[in-house]
Amino acid sequence: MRHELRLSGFGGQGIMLSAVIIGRAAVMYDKIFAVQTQVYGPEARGGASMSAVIIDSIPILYPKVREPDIFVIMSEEGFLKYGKGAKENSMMLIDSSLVYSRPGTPHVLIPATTEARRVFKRDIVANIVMLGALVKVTKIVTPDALEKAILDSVPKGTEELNLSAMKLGFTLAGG
Amino acid sequence: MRHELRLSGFGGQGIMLSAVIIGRAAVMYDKIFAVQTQVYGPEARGGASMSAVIIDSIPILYPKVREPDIFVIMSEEGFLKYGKGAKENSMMLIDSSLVYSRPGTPHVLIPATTEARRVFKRDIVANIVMLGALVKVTKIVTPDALEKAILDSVPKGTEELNLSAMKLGFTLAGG
Amino acid sequence: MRLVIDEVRCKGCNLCTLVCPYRIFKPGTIANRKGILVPVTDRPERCTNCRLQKIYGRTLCGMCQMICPDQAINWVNEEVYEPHRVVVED
Amino acid sequence: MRLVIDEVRCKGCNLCTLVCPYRIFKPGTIANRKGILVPVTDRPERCTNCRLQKIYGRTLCGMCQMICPDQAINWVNEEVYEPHRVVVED
Amino acid sequence: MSRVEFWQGNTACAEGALAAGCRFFGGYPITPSTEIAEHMARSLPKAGGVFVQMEDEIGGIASVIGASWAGKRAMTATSGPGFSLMMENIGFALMTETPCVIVNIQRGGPSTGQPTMAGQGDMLQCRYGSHGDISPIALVPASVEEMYSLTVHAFNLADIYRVPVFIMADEIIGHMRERIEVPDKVQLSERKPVIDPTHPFRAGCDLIPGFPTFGKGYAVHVTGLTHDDRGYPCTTNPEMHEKLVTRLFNKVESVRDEISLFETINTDSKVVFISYGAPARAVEQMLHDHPEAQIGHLRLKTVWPFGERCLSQFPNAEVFLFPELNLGQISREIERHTRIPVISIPKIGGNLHLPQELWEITERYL
Amino acid sequence: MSRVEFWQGNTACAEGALAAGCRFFGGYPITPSTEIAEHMARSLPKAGGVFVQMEDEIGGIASVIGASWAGKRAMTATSGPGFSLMMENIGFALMTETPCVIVNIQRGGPSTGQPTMAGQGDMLQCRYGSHGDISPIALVPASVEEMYSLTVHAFNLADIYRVPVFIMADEIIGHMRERIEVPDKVQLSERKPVIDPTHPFRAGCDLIPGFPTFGKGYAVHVTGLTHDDRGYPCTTNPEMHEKLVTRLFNKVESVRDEISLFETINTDSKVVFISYGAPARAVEQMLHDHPEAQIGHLRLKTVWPFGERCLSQFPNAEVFLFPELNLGQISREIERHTRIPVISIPKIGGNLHLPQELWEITERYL
Amino acid sequence: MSGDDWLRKDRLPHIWCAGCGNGTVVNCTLAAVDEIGWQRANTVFVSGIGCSSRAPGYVLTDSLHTTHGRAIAFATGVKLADPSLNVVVITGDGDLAAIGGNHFIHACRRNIDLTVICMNNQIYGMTGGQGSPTTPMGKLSTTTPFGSVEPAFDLTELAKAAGANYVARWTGFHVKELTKAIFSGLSTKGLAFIEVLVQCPTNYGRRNKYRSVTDQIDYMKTHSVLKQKADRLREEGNELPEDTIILGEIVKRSLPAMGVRK
Amino acid sequence: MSGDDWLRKDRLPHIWCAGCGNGTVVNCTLAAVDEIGWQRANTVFVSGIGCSSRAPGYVLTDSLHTTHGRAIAFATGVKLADPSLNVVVITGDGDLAAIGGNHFIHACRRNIDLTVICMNNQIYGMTGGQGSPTTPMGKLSTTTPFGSVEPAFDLTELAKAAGANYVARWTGFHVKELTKAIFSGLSTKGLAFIEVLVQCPTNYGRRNKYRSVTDQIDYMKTHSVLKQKADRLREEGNELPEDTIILGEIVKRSLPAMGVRK
Ligand SMILES: Cc1ncc(C[n+]2csc(CCOP(=O)(O)OP(=O)(O)O)c2C)c(N)n1
Ligand SMILES: Cc1ncc(C[n+]2csc(CCOP(=O)(O)OP(=O)(O)O)c2C)c(N)n1
Ligand code: SF4
Ligand code: SF4
Ligand code: SF4
Ligand code: SF4
Ligand code: SF4
Ligand code: SF4
Ligand SMILES: [Mg+2]
Ligand SMILES: [Mg+2]
Repeated sequence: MRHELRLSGFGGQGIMLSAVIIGRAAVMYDKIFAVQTQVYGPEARGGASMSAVIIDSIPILYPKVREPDIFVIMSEEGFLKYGKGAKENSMMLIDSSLVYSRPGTPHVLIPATTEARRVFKRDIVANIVMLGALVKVTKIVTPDALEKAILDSVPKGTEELNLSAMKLGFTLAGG
Repeated sequence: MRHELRLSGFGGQGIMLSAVIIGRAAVMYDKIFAVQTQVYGPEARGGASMSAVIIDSIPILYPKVREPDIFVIMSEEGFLKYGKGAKENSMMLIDSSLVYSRPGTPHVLIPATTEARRVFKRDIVANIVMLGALVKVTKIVTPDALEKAILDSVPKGTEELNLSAMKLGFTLAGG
Repeated sequence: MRLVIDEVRCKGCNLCTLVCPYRIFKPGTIANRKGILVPVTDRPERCTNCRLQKIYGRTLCGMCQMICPDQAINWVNEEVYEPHRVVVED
Repeated sequence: MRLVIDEVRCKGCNLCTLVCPYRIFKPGTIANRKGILVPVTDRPERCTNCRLQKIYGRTLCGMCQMICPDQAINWVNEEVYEPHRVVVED
Repeated sequence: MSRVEFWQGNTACAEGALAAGCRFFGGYPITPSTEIAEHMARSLPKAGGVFVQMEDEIGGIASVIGASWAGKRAMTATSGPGFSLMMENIGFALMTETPCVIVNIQRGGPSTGQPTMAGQGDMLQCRYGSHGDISPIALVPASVEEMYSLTVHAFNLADIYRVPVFIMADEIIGHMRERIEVPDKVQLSERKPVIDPTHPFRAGCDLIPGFPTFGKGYAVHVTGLTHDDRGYPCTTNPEMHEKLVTRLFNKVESVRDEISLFETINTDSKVVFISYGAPARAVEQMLHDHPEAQIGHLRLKTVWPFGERCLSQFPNAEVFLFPELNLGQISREIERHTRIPVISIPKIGGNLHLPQELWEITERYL
Repeated sequence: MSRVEFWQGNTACAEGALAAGCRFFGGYPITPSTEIAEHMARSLPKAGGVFVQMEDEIGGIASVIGASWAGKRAMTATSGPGFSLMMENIGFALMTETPCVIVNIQRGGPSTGQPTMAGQGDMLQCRYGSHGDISPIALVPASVEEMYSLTVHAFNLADIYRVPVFIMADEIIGHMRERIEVPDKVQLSERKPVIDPTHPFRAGCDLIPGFPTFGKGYAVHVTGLTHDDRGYPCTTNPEMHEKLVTRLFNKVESVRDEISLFETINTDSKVVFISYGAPARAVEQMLHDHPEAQIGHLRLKTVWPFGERCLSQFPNAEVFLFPELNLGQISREIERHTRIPVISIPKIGGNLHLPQELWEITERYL
Repeated sequence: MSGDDWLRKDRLPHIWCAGCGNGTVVNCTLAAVDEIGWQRANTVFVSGIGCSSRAPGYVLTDSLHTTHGRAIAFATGVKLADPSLNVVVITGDGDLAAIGGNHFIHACRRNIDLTVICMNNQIYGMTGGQGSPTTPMGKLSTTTPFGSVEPAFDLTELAKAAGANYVARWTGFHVKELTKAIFSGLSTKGLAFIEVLVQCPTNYGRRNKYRSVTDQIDYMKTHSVLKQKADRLREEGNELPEDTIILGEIVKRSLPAMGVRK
Repeated sequence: MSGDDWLRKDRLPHIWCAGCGNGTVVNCTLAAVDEIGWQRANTVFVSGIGCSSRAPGYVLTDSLHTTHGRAIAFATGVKLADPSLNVVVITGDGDLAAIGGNHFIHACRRNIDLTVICMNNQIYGMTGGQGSPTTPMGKLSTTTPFGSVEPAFDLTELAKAAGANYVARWTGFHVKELTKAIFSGLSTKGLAFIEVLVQCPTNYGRRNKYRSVTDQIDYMKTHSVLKQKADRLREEGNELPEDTIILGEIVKRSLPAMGVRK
C-alpha cells in the first residue's frame, strides 16, 4: 500500500505542518508507517516550499520520495516546480484559488484558500482544508486518525476552527 | 673530524648565542658544516639552558647531538643536568666561578664570570670568554672565524668589549 | 518620469504605503501569480519625484524607493511618452 | 615568630627590598648554587610582623610577603625556641 | 514498555540525551542541527538542567567540557563549520579525558557549502581533525530510532572511556520524521570512581582513570599540557608524553572490537555492501527489492574506532561496495584492512543514492 | 649565484617567503613557529609589505585570504593549536580557490601538549581537518635549505593551483640552524589570468580558473557557499555542488604525480625506508653509517596529494619501514596503496629516532 | 537613485523575506557609496554568514562572502594589503556580535579604515530565529522559549569603548538619516560603525507579537529618541524607559587609524 | 598568611622568572579567597594559556588549565552546571583580550557570576615577547620591532561597556588595594573583572629599557592616579598625560546576573 505524497505551496501556508499531520496520523493513530521529509534551504522562502510523506503498512526503508503518486499543490510556483512532472496514474489535489495551471493527470480542484477565507475569514487554515480533501479523496489515513493528528498539532484554542476546516475539506472533496 | 659540542648554563648567560657563534664561525668562515640546536621549554627559565652544536667537514645528516665530546658548562645545575654523564674521552670547559662540581673526565677550569666581572665589570661577556677558551683548547673552529662570527653576532657598540673578552678567554685557556 | 512598481521584485510588504506623504501607495487586494498582494498606486502623478525630478535633476522625496526593501520602486524615463510627461507636470 | 626567606623559592628579584618600611631586606651580594643573589635580612626583629603578630593574632604589615612573587617569605613559629621569642618580643 | 512517537531525528537525539541524563547543553545554532539546541532550550530547564547558547562553537564545546568536570552529562550539537571550530577544544577533551557528547548533523561541505543539504563529508575530520595523535569514538545513526538509542549509548561510552563521543549523523537522518518506539527507561553507565586521589590520572590495566569531579575535594589539576599521573604539566619529558598519549590512544584502540557496533545481512555473500547513515537506507531498500540476489550488507553503527573484525564476518566477500555521501572517506579506511577491492560509490550534493542506482552497480559484480 | 648563511629553519622559511614575493603576513604567535612571524614583522615593512598580528589564528588566516584576493602573495605560520583553529577558514580558502601558504611548525600534541618539542602529529589533520571533501597540497621540508626552497615552491603551487599550500615542518627542522646556500634569484609562477569575466569561476581542462584580483573591475563575488561559474550561491542544486567540489578535488588529485616531489636512494633494495621531515635525517644518517646494507630510501617532500607513483620506484621492495614523529599517520596512507607490509616506526614525545635504533629494526628485515 | 547601478540586477529579487529590513539598508548604503563618489572597481563589500551577510551578493562590486563572524578579519586583510580599496563590511547582530565579537572589538581598537554596517534584527534570521546577543531581555526566540534571560549588548557602547572613530545608530525606517550616517562613516578615516535596527518579520516579529511589518516599524518609530535629546533628558534627571532606542551619532573622533590610503 | 594553605607547595618554586609580577597577584588572590571564607573543595580556578595562566596550577583546588583564550568559556560551563562552586578565572592580557576577547565581553554581558583576574603584563610572556592588545603604542616587542602602531585596549572600559557588575584596576605593587579589590570582586554577584598591571622583566621590561624589576615597579607607582583623582582633575579641565594609569574601582553596580548560587 506504499504511497508517496508530495505537498507544495509557498512559505507561511503550513505545508510542512500538513505533512507532519499526515505522518502523525498514520504512525500514531493508524498504527502504520510513515516517513516525512522536506526541503529546507533559503531559496524556499520566496519560492516554493515542499514537503513529502511516505506511507506504508511495512517499515519504510528508503526515506526519500522517488515517484510521488499523490500531490497536494497550493501555489502556482509549487505546481511548476514540484507538480508538473506528475506521473500518469497519480492523483493531484489542487488549491484552485491559487494555482492557475492544471496537469494532464488526474486531479481534484479544491478552492481551499477562497473557501477558508469565505467561511472562516482565515486563509491560514487552507492547508487543513486541503488535508480534509486529501484524506477524503485518497484515504491514505483514516479520517479519525487525521482528526486526532490535527488536534495534536495545532495551537491551543484553534482546535475547533481546524476541525471545521478539515470537515470543510471533506465537503469540498465531495464528502 | 665530527665534533659534538654541548653548552649549558642558566638563562641570561648567552648560552644560545655562544652556540650560534660557533656554528656561524664554522659555516660562514671556516667553510665547513655545522648544525646548532637547543632546548626550548619554559622549564629552562629557572633551570638549566642547553644548546648544542655539531661540527663536521662533511654535510651533517643527523642533526641532534648523540654523544657530545666537548662541553661548555657555565652553571652548577647545567653541570648536573647536562654535564655529569660526559663520556670518557670528552673535554669539558667549566666556568669555575659558578660550577662547584667537577667531572671525572678531562676538563679545563676557566673562571670566566669572575674574570669578566673583574676585567670588564660585565658578567654578561663571560660566555664570550668561554668561547675564546673553548677555541683555544679544542680548535673546533679557527680563532679568525670565531672573531668574525662574534663581530657578526654581538650588538653594535660592543664589538671591542667582546673581542677583548674572547682574547681573555684565549689567555685563561693558557694562550 | 513615471513611478513603477516592479512586480517581479515586489513582495508586498506595504512599507511603501507607510512612508509616502501623499499616500500614493495603497495595500493591494488581489494576489498575483506568486500569491503576492502588490500595492496599487493612487494618482501617482501627485508624487514630488514624478513631478519635479526632471526639473531639478535630483531625487526629491524618494522615501518609498529608499525604504522599499526589494528595490521594486523605480522611476522610468518616458522619453517616448512626451505628452504624458507634460500631463504629469501639470 | 621568625622571618625566613626560603632559599629554594627565592629568585632574587629584590622586590622585598623595595617595600619594607623598615628596610629589613638588603639586596644579596653572594650568589648561591643556583646563581641567585638572595637578599639578606638586616635586624629582622624590627619587623612589625615578627614583633606583634603573635600578640594581635593577625598579619601586620606583611608587605614583603605579599609582594614576594615567589612565595619565599614566611614567618615560622618557633615553639622550640621559646627564649628567642621572648627576645624578639622585646 | 515503550511508547510510539513520530519524531524528527534531531528531536530523537535531544530526547535520547535527556533520557541519558544529559543536564547541560552548550552550543551555537547551525543548520541542520539547530532543532537539537532548540529542543534542549525548551526541555532542559524543566528537567533541572541548563541550556546556554554560547557566543560561538568554540565556547559551546568549552562550556560543555567545563560542565562535564562539574559533574554533569553534557553535550553540544553542530554541523561542519561549527565542528571545524571545535577542533582545538576537542583535542583538549581528549587530552584531559573529559566525557562529553558532540553531535554533528552533517551537511554539504566544504566551507559553508550547502547548509541545508545532506552530506557525510566530516567522517575523516572527526577522526583526524584535531592536531596530534588522537582516537575518539564516533557513532553513525541510520534511523530516527538510532538517533535516540545511539545518543544514549554515546553518553555511556563517553563516561566509560572518558572520551568525547561523536554522533556523526547526516541531514537526512537528522531532519526526517519517522516512527520510533521510545523506551520507558534506558540503561546508564557511570564514570569510574577515583582510586588514588593523589594520582588522579593514574589508570589501571583498562587504561582508564577514575573521574575526580570538581567540588568533591580532589583538588585535581586538569591541563591540556602533557601531564603526569598527578595531572601536573611535564612538557619536556619525552617518556611521559609517550606514556600519556599512547595510553589515551590505546584505551580506545585496544578495545575497538568491543566498541564497534555493526549489523550484518547475508554474511556468506560474494558481493557485500558497506554503509552507514542515510545511504544504509538505500542499501536496505535495494536488498529488499532484490531478495533473490542475496547481497551482503555490513551496516556500521560505529565508525571510529574502526573494528576491522566486522570485515571478517564476510568470509566469501569478493568485493566491497561502499556508498557514502562523500568522495569515499571511510572507504579509504577499509582499503587499509583488506585486500579485497573496495569500490567507493561516492555521492555529494545532497541527494541520496537511489536503490536502483545501487542495483545497477551491483549487477556488474554479481 | 648564491650566498652561504647559517640560518634557523624558521628564518629560512620567512626568507623564502620574502624571496617568493610574499608581501603579507597575518598571524598569531605560537611556539615553535613564532620566529617566522617575528622575522616577517622586521622584514616586511622594509620590503613594502604588511605584517599584522591578528587577534587569533582564525583572524590570521582570514586576513591572509583577504590579502590574497587583494592581489598579494600572503602567508601565515602557526603550530597545532592554531592550526586547529584555522580549519574552518582553510575550508573557505579551498572552496573559494584562494592561493595562500600556511606554515605549521609541528610540536607535540594533542592539545597544548608539548609546546617546545617536535612532532609530526598534524599530517592527517592537514589533509582531513576541515569539514567536507577537500584536497590541499602539503610539503614537508627536511632541512633548513628546504625550509627556504619548499616555501618558495609553496607560493608557486598556491598560485598555479589556487589552493592553500601547507608547509608541514616540525620543530626540529624549524628551530635548528645549519648551512644554507641562498640563491640570488628564485623562479616564480603567476596566477592564471581571467578568461571569461562573466564566469570567473569557470575552469578550462586544467580545472583551474583564472584569478580575478580585487580592484581590477571584475566585480567578482566570492563565497564559501556552493556557487556556480559566476560565483553566485546555488546551494540546493546537487549537480552544481557535485560539479564544483569534484573539480576542486580533482584539480589537485588528477595531477598528484606531477605535484608530488620525492627523492629516492637504492631503488632496487628489498628493505625500503620511507620518511619525511626530521626523521629523514635519521634515515640518511643510518644509510650513511651502513652503506654496505644497500637500504632503499624514499624521502617525501610532498605528502598531499599523495602520488602513489613514488612507491613503484622500488620494484623489489619487500617491506616499507616508516619512521614518523607520530603514531604512524602517513603509514596509514601507504597501506592503502600497497600490498607490501608497511612497518610503522612511531615515535612521540619530542625525541628524534636514533640512527642506531633504526638500524636495529632494519637488521630484522635484511 | 543611481545606487541602482550598484546592484547585481541579475540576482534580484533577493532571498530576503517580504518586509525584511535588510533591503532598505542596502538602498541606503548604495546611495551613500554612490554619493561619496566611490567607483565600483575600487570598492569591496565583505560579509560573514547570515541573512544580512547575503547583501554583498547583490552589490555589483568585488564582494567577499566569508565565514560566519569573520568578515572583519577578512576585510582587515583586504584593506591592509591594498589600502587603495574602499572596504565596507555588512554584517548581522549574530555575525558581528556573537561569533564575530572579537574581530569587531579588535578592528575598533586598531581603528582600521573600514565601514562596518550591522543589520541588527535582534535575532538569528538565517538559522530560523534563535536568540542573539542583542535580543532584548524577555523577548522570545526559538532558544529563549521562556523569554531571554541574558542582558543584551549595546553595540555602539562596545565600539566606542574599543576605540572606533565613528559610531552611530539608526533604524531601517530612518532612511535619510541612515544614508547620511553611512556617508559620514565612509568619509571617516578609521573604523566607522553604523548599527541599523531592522525588522525581521519572519523570525523576530512573528514571535514577539508584531502582527505586521508596519507594526514593528511603528514600534521603532515610537520608541526611539535622538541621542542629544536622550542626553538632555538624562541630565535633567529623567529616567528613560528601558526599551528606549537611542539614535544618532554616538561618537565622532579622530584617533590614530590604520590602513588609511596614503 | 593562611593563603599559603591554598598553594600546591609540591610545585614550588614556580616557573615564573625572577621578578615576574604574577606571583604577587597569586598572593593577593589567595589572601582574598581565604579571607572571604571560601573552601578549597568548592572553589575552582580556571585559566587559559600563558605565563599568567599557569597560576591555577599552583593553587590547591580543582583547577582547569584550558586552551588559549577560552578560560572564561570553560568557566561558564563549570559555573552554570554547578552554581554552588566558586569560580575564579586567571588570565593574561593576550589570553583574555587577544584570542579570548569575545568570551570576555560575552561573560561581561551575561554578567555571569565569575571573578576574572587579568595579569596584564602588556606582552605575550610565554611565547617570548610579542605585542599584545594592551602593549602601549610605540612600545617594543618582537612583533613590533619599530614600536607598536596599534592603539591599546582599555580593558576596564571594555568590561564596563559590555556589562560587568564590578570592574577595577590595580598594579602588582598595590598589594593591599589589589587584595581588597579582589575581595570585592569575589563578593560581587555577577561578573567581577580585576585588571592587574604586572611587570614582565624578561620580555617587556628588558626590551623597553627598564633596567630592573624595581625600575618598572617605580614606573607603575609614579604613573598611576586614583580614579577619583583622575576624574576630579579632568573635571577641572586638566589633561592627564597619555600614559597615566588609572587605578581603583571603575564600576560597581548590580545589574541582573547569571549563574548566581541560589
Ligand atoms: C561557524 C558557523 N556557526 C554557525 C553557523 C550558522 N549560522 C548561519 S547564519 C547564523 C546567524 C546569523 O545571525 P545574524 O548575523 O544576526 O544574521 P541574520 O540572519 O539575522 O541577518 C548562524 C548561527 C555558521 N554558518 N557557521
Ligand atoms: C591557539 C593558540 N594560539 C597561540 C598559542 C601560543 N601562546 C601561548 S601563551 C600565548 C600568549 C600569552 O599571553 P598572555 O595571555 O598575555 O600571557 P603571559 O604569558 O603574558 O602571562 C600564546 C600566543 C597557543 N597556546 N594556542
Ligand atoms: S515597499 Fe516595495 S516590496 Fe514593499 S510593497 Fe512596496 S513596492 Fe512592494
Ligand atoms: S517619492 Fe515620495 S512622494 Fe513620491 S511616491 Fe515615493 S514617497 Fe510618495
Ligand atoms: S621578593 Fe621574594 S623572591 Fe624577591 S628577592 Fe625578596 S624573597 Fe627573594
Ligand atoms: S612584614 Fe613589613 S615590616 Fe616586616 S619585613 Fe615585611 S615589609 Fe618589613
Ligand atoms: S528571516 Fe528575517 S532577517 Fe532573514 S530574510 Fe527573513 S525577515 Fe529578513
Ligand atoms: S616571561 Fe614575563 S610574564 Fe612570563 S614568567 Fe617571565 S617575567 Fe613573568
Ligand atoms: Mg540577526
Ligand atoms: Mg601577557
